[in-house]
Amino acid sequence: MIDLFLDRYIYLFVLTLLAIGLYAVLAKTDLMKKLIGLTIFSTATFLFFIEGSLKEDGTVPIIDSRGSDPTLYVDPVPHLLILTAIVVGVGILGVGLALLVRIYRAHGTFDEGIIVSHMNDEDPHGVPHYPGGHP
Amino acid sequence: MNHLAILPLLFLLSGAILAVLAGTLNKNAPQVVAITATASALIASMLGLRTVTQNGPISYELGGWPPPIGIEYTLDTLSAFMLVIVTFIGMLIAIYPARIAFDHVVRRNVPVYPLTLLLLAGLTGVMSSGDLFHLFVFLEIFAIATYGLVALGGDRGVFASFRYLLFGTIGSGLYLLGVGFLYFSTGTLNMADMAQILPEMAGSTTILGALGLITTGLGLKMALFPLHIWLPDAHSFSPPGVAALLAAVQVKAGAYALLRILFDVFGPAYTGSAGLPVAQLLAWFGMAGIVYGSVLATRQSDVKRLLAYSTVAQLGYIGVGIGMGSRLALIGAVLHVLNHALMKSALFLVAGGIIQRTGLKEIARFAGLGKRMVPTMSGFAIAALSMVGIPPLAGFWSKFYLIWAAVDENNWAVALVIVSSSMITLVYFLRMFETIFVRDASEAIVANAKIASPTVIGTVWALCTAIIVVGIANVAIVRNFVGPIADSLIG
Amino acid sequence: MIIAIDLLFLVLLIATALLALHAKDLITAVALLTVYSLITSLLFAGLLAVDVALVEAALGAGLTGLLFILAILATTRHSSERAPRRTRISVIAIVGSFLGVMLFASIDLPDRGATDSPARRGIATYFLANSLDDTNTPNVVTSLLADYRSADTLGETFVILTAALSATVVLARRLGDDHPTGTIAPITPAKEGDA
Amino acid sequence: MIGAYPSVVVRVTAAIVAPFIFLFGMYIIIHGHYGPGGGFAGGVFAAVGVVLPRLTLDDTVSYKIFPAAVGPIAGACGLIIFLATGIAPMFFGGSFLDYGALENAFMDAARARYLGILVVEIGVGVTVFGAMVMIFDMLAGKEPA
Repeated sequence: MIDLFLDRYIYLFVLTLLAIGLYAVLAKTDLMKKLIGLTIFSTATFLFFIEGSLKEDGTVPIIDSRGSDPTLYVDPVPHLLILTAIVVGVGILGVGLALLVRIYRAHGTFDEGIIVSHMNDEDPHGVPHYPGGHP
Repeated sequence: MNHLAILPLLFLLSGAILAVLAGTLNKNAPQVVAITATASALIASMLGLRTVTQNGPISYELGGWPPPIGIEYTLDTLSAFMLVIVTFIGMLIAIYPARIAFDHVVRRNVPVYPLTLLLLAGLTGVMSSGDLFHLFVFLEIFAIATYGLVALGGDRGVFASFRYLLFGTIGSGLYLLGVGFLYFSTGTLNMADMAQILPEMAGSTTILGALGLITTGLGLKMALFPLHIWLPDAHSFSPPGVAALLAAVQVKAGAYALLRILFDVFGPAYTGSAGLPVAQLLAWFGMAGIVYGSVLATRQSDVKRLLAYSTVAQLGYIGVGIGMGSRLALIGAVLHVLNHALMKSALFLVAGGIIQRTGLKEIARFAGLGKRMVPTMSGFAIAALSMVGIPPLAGFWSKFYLIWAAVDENNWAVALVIVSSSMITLVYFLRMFETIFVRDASEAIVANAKIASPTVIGTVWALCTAIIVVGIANVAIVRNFVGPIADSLIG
Repeated sequence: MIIAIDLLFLVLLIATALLALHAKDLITAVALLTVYSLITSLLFAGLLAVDVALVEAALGAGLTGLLFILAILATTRHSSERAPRRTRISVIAIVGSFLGVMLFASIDLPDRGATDSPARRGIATYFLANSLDDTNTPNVVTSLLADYRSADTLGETFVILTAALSATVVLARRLGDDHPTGTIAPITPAKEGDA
Repeated sequence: MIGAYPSVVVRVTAAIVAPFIFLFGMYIIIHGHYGPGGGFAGGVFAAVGVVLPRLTLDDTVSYKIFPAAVGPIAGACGLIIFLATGIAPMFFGGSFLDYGALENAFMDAARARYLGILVVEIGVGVTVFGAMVMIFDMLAGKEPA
């Protein structure tokens, strides 16, 4: 049990962070907080990959005077994947923030419930488009 | 080295950059660039489809590195077929007048055409990629382009777009986690390479978990029934051209990726009876989606919202087809991807034509339009009849194959659901026909409506011609393209 | 890797994440989020992913915070978060099943630190062994990024351009749009008692 | 906050530091072969070199040095560099992005790949730089006219 914990402790922390992020995206009513939750979620995903790239006795994947023996260096592939994913994440964040600025201009609040009720009030047909405002 | 595997993507990507630069010079230049780029991509993908059906799949090694090391593009019949659909619809949207397609007065520095081209390029990349992570990158390109385009639909569109951004990003996060588990278990990212390693590891909980995560992530992208929550808002509040693009091809990219990964990467060792019951779940959720979408569509008063709920139902058909997984069912599913792309984009473009001349969206106020806007509304009639599944038209055949597959497997529930859903579809379109064609115009705006502009009529009728041709030439299409696709998926 | 420092960082990560989500003042929340990204970046460096650490520090900790603050300046710094009327069972169920899947998947997850794990024997060995001969580039991450898997990088560069264009489309002034753009309010001091 | 900052210390410091941050960004872009760095990190640093004056100096100054309209053009130009580097080998019998096919009497395949990586990193850096400045300008409400 303790061995398992020592082997996997980063994984368990990553799981906790993923859960916190997912919970925030689904349960928070403030849209900005949802976006913060999304950032926490994706950063935890990155940590999961980088944690898996580590290798006993490995070092930074920059070939040095010790030569090109693959066992000397940690796995570079997850590094590349996460470099890509970080940039993608910032792109999504930029679009998300732009959308939030527009939402705030229209509604004057980040409260999802109030925005939903605004929209249902405006609706000429009286059909609730956003029942319950969830999630 | 056959460059046909990458040419459609290159045309669209270069077109996007040129459109950005052209937009700084002239406000109309980006549309010209977009039409040229999509037309070239369409020609390239049609050539690709011909080459592939004659000579077998093309494997293209990007960067000159052989597959497990470098990234591989595979153009087989399925991806070439999908590419033709994507570029054809994309070209029509590029031709469609910008004022209604994007609900937007063209201005120099509002880059709608670059974004449209990037959306199409993202779809093209997803459909040509033979690498799991490369697929993720292109999933994100088209997702981000979609967030921007949906936000063109005013304040409601912006809110719908934000919700879609949350769900879409969670979906791609789940997909990425699944890919991570696969990489750490197999040491490769190439689909073909992984497909050889995975059967040896059958029963590994890591692979099963990855399968669950990837299916959920792509299900979110494809808006399969319980994960469809973002779709009705995103599709009904976005401008008509964008809605046509989203319903016709964008959600299909999720369906394509699911099909590809379930059948070509995981294979029967995981999706079959021994592994996770993903297939059965897909079929059940698909059926639930058909019922849910059809019933809710009848209750909508806004034409675009009706079409959006109908999309939920139509995606259910595709889910059912993938879930049943037999040859006939796969033929039905792939055929439905084509048919739904043609029919739904035709309907959305008709809705755009109505908005162009009258500004109306509520079906109840369409009374008399059938007599005023004859060319547009006759196109509407053809697309709607095809949606219902009236025999010589395209929409009949996919339902026919799905029902045949269901009867073949004694799966009467599926057959019953499809037939009853078609009945419901018939009911709501008949109600619309009655309003549009039988009643007289009650409002001045309808009575004075002119026929739609030539590009609107042209694009709508291009799609209607395609619906009729695909319907009549169906046997040839199934024999030459869709049949081989199903065969190669089953293996 | 010193386990005690790792544990300290990881506990700090969870603490900053929770505090960022709890803070009533959004600027505080963003500051905490930046700390969260910075600690992640340090962990990356500790896990020997120096390229990733650099990009995370520049993009995740630097630019992300800047963009958040800009958006907050253009809107409001007060969180409208309310206590939920009831704990949503559906949310708990979704998060719970997600955790269940992740734990289930980790049962057979290969011990990734070991030298004989599948990822060690996979494509990574080729890159490490041949990068210097193939491309004259000692930094394997760079040769992966710009040569072996340059198509990923091409896609990623297009992603960032797409994001910029999308943000432009979202925020550009449109005809018939009554809301003026570019209204950046000065920072108002947070109310007394706010976190 | 946006625009001229009240404190002269901050303004002068920012004005002095910003060009060096920009230079550092370029260094990181070029240095990716031998150490951590490359187009993404470097492009972001270069963008910060432009963003810092916008945060602290008067708009008339910061937008005169670097107009908002340059963002999209830089974004597109970087990708043109990247795509052109990728497409060029297709005319020499290679596949897309196969810089090794560009080898000739003056450089072997490895050297061609080395240079290809350099050009690609520069393209990535220029695009990231342009895109980041674009996102900043949009969020700050300064869209290109």
